[in-house]
Amino acid sequence: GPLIFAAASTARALDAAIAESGMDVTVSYGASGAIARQIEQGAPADLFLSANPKWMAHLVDLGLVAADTVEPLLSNTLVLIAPSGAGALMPTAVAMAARLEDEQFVMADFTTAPVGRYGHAALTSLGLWEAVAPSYVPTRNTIATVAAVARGEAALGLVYASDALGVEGVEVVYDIPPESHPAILYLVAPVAGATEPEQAAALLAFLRADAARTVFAGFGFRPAEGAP
Amino acid sequence: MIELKLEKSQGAFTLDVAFSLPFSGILGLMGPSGSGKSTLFSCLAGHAVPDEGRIAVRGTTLLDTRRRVNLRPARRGIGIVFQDGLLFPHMSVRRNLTYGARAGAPDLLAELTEVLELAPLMERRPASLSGGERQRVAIGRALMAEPRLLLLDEPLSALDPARREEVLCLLERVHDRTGTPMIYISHAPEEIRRLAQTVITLDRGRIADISASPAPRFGPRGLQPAGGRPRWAV
Amino acid sequence: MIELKLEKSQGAFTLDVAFSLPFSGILGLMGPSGSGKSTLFSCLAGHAVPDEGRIAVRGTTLLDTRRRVNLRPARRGIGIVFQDGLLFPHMSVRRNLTYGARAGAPDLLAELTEVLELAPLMERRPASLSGGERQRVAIGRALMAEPRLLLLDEPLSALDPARREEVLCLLERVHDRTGTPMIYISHAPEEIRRLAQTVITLDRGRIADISASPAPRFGPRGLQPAGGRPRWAV
Amino acid sequence: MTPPLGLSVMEWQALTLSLRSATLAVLWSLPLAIGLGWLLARRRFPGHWLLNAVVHLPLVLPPVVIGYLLLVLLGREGVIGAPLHALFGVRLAFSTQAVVIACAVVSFPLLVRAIRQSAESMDHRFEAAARSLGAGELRVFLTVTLPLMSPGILTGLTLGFARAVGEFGATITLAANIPGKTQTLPLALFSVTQSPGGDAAAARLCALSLALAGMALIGSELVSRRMTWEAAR
Amino acid sequence: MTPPLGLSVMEWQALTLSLRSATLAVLWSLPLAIGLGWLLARRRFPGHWLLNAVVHLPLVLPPVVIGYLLLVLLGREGVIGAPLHALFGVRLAFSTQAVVIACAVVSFPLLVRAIRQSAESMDHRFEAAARSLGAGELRVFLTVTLPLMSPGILTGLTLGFARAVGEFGATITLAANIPGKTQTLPLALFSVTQSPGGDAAAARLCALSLALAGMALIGSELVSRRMTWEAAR
Ligand SMILES: Nc1ncnc2c1ncn2[C@@H]1O[C@H](COP(=O)(O)OP(=O)(O)OP(=O)(O)O)[C@@H](O)[C@H]1O
Ligand SMILES: Nc1ncnc2c1ncn2[C@@H]1O[C@H](COP(=O)(O)OP(=O)(O)OP(=O)(O)O)[C@@H](O)[C@H]1O
Ligand code: MOO
Ligand SMILES: [Mg+2]
Ligand SMILES: [Mg+2]
Repeated sequence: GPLIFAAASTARALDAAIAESGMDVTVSYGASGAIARQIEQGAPADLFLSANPKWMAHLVDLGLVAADTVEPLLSNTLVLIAPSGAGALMPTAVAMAARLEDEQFVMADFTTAPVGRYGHAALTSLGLWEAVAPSYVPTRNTIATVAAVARGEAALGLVYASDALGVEGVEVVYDIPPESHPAILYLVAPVAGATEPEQAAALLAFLRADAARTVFAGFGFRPAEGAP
Repeated sequence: MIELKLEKSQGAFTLDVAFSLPFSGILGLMGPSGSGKSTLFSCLAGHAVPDEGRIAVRGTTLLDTRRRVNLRPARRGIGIVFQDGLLFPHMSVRRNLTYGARAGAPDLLAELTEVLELAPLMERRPASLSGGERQRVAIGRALMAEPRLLLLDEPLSALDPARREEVLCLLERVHDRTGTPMIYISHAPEEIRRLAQTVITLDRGRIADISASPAPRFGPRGLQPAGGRPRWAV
Repeated sequence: MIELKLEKSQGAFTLDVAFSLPFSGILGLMGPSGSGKSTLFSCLAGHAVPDEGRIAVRGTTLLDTRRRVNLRPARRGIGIVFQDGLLFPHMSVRRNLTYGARAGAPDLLAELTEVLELAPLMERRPASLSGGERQRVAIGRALMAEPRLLLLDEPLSALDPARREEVLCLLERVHDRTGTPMIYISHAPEEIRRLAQTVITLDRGRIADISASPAPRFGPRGLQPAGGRPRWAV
Repeated sequence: MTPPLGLSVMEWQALTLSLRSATLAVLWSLPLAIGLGWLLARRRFPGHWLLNAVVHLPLVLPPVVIGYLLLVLLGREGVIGAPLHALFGVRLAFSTQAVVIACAVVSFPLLVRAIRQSAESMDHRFEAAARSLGAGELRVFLTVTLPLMSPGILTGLTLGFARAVGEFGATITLAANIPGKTQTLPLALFSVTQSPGGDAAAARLCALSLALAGMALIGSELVSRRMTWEAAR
Repeated sequence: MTPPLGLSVMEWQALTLSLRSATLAVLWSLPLAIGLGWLLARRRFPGHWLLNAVVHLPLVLPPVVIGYLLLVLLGREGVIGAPLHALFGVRLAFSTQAVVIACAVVSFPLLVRAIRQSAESMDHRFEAAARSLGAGELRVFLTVTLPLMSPGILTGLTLGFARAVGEFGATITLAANIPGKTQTLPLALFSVTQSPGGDAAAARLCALSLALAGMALIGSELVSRRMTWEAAR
């Protein structure tokens, strides 16, 4: 079957969708940057699913992905999470600062991770960044963010909605309005030199279809705006 | 008094000795190769534990397997000059010598340095010493600790006759001055005759003879004991 | 002919010897502790390289520092019985003995086993041997390799008199049978007198005497050479 | 065919791949490690410090960086990868062999160091004794040097194997995380922890890693106890 | 104040933090490593194999997993972290101390193994000799055992330091990637590689890591050459 290189944050949903399809597919998960570099070095991928448009653009620049085949597959939203039982949060600078007094705010490093960049943009446009900045601890990725909140190391964390869904020990205390940051798009495209392009195309068609969308929605993803 | 009763098996070899002798003077220990002399020393010094036995020196019980007494080697006050020297390789000769020195015995160091001709070797490392030089340092090191009882395992075998003579004199002198009892292993009957007041001869792990002078030269197959436990056994 | 001319410095010690003697029989080597006997052996065997010198045995140049000849130890065919045995700790006594054996010499093993009384030790590891047992195996190991020239560094010092006598006989027998020349270090003048046709006496790195029997007992400070190079120097 | 021990197919594949790769990794690098360990311990030569530094390189750099450097070297356009591909059609990166290579490289310094340490602590007069018995250099090495170094070699193998079993960063970079092909136990562990609620599966994979390395540890203890001559020396 | 050597502030901070953490990590764990190395080498006791396995644990598990387990242990609600926080108000996770802890844990098996190896290869009759000279157990240990083990201790320190300099996964998990506080060289390296085109900065950070470890390696070679008694034995 075809080999997909996919952003790690989609693992749970993508595995479920593939199971739904009944197709014989192998998926290699990793950080978008890591798998993009592997494709650059000749990894035998048939499809590339990136959480970060920058890395898709990188492969397009290298000629490994045809620009006109790139399409948005999924989108995501951001949420603020807190340890379970912490109670709802007023999205004001004062309330945030109060909750973070002597506490930590965790979010993936906004200088490196896409989720951090989106989160930084959102908090800035909402006028909340100043309130959280003194307590900010940059983590490696959303997994580490969730773990820190679940373990009570941090009073607040910012992750994708899909990361927080159904996780023990954390609760969503605020849904960040999608308008406050650039759209979060998961781009997908066939890779040049694929060994099984037909099957890859068939899988892609399935992933676009409603059956798969239902599965994705169950894991907190939304269909990408502008997707067919 | 030194009372000793031991049983120890190593592979096919069994050491089984018992004696009770006055604690003074120099005791010679002879016997063919492999007869158990070094093993007896290990048990005395506490480096090996016998399967069964009792060792008491001057009323102090060092070991009693039945009463589960086993004094630590450092507490036994038993010095030992090893068959192969065993100088500390990371220390100079001087530090080897003073390692076990009691406080306030600078005279002893000076005396030993002179008699054993160690002055030119003082700052050297053991690795650069010749076989005989190493053995001289080992003797000096053991004497510096002024032990209650000194065990010497063929201490002179690597020495030339002239130094051998000198060290024999030194041992006699140390003994006269300090009264330190010694047990002395040697294959040279003339050394034993010269030093020891009493001589124990071992053969295949058993006492073959205890007398005032070396047993008649043991034959190629070792001594055949006269059968029956001699009267001096404990 | 064995021709030898060496200079080697180690710290404050300098070995400076030269002689030229017939290559046959047993050569005794005596001298006080630290006089350079073991160092001379190391140079002969090729384990140490002299600062300057030439060694030729039966017309074969083993070493010539000026012509940059330095035959590898394995090529010299010189066996050596070390002062401290140096048995291979990971091999049984049997494998130690046969390590250097030439093909087709089973008789030799049997003979040596008997004379050195090694039969009960054959399957043991060196660590469990007594001092004397170890030395007997070391002698056997060197003889098994049937060397062109055999160096013995105080081989008997750890043996009891009975075995010492036997090994002396064995060495004589081996020498008679194979004609293997030997150089023999010992502190015991009686051994040297018994075995050696020629005796070299070293003192502080220099040859003090070459003669047919051991030099008069060297004094505490070693021999004072008579001044001037003796006529037998090369 | 269902895997034994109640494991899932993915877990079983990861287990066998880890076992195979770690074993091959240490065995393949062993001869070179013995050579280098011996050389670094016993010879002084002009480039000594540099060689020593190069050997330690994989220890100092984060595994992901090592993986990336290996990818640059062995990839399709790499200095070594390009000719290999052109001449033999071999593609190392993202293959099962890439896993072995990644494991071998990261565990290499541990092998060399342990072997070097034993070569340093052994008494080389034993080798002199063997030479005086007429043994040539090769025989001396095989029958004396090597056996006397064997406790160090065993330690090196054990350490290297354990490190190889735990190897993650270089593997995922050089070989990618392809189930059934390059997904070793740590990579499978990574995959299950990438989604919330994978804790039970993660714990099981952890336990498998530990069991694998634990068996190697116990095995090496048993072997080392049979080297009794060492303790009794 | 601009950093020396033409480094950026971030690089300089990462360099000093790496140096400090790796040094503290190996020095803090040294006493325990010496004790365990000695114990594993010289004593046989019922839990021997288990202790040995536990010591090797950080080698077998991927660093990220170790970081996670440490977070569970040392975090505010962890078995160790909770009382620490309650009693002293100490918070270890995401602090500079967390970096030291992460480095210490991952390099620990390397320290112990090297020390154990030297304790195994030393002739313990030297200790018997010291005892017969009247030295108590402590004095024997300090003046005989320890010096004779010192080549192994040095090897362990070198290996452990190098490993600590390269430590990434456990650090970023337990201590996070906070510039100037917990961002060591490998974490800074990771940061710059997260966007396309950071190659020059990455190369400079690699070089800094190598320079740091290289200095430690050369230093240890110099020290070990002064332990001449070992080679001459
Ligand atoms: N590395 C070294 N540095 C300084 N001196 C050394 C070194 N190695 C050996 N020596 C000295 O060289 C001299 C000769 O040593 P050698 O072992 O040859 O003596 P020997 O005649 O065999 O003595 P013995 O009968 O005691 O074995 C000794 O005085 C020794 O101290
Ligand atoms: N681990 C062991 N296994 C089997 N036999 C052993 C072991 N250790 C020692 N022996 C045997 O115990 C006997 C006594 O050894 P010991 O060292 O006491 O002899 P010794 O009288 O000192 O001899 P030497 O004069 O040769 O030094 C020897 O026959 C030796 O082979
Ligand atoms: O899925 Mo990502 O690239 O780890 O944010
Ligand atoms: Mg003995
Ligand atoms: Mg000598």
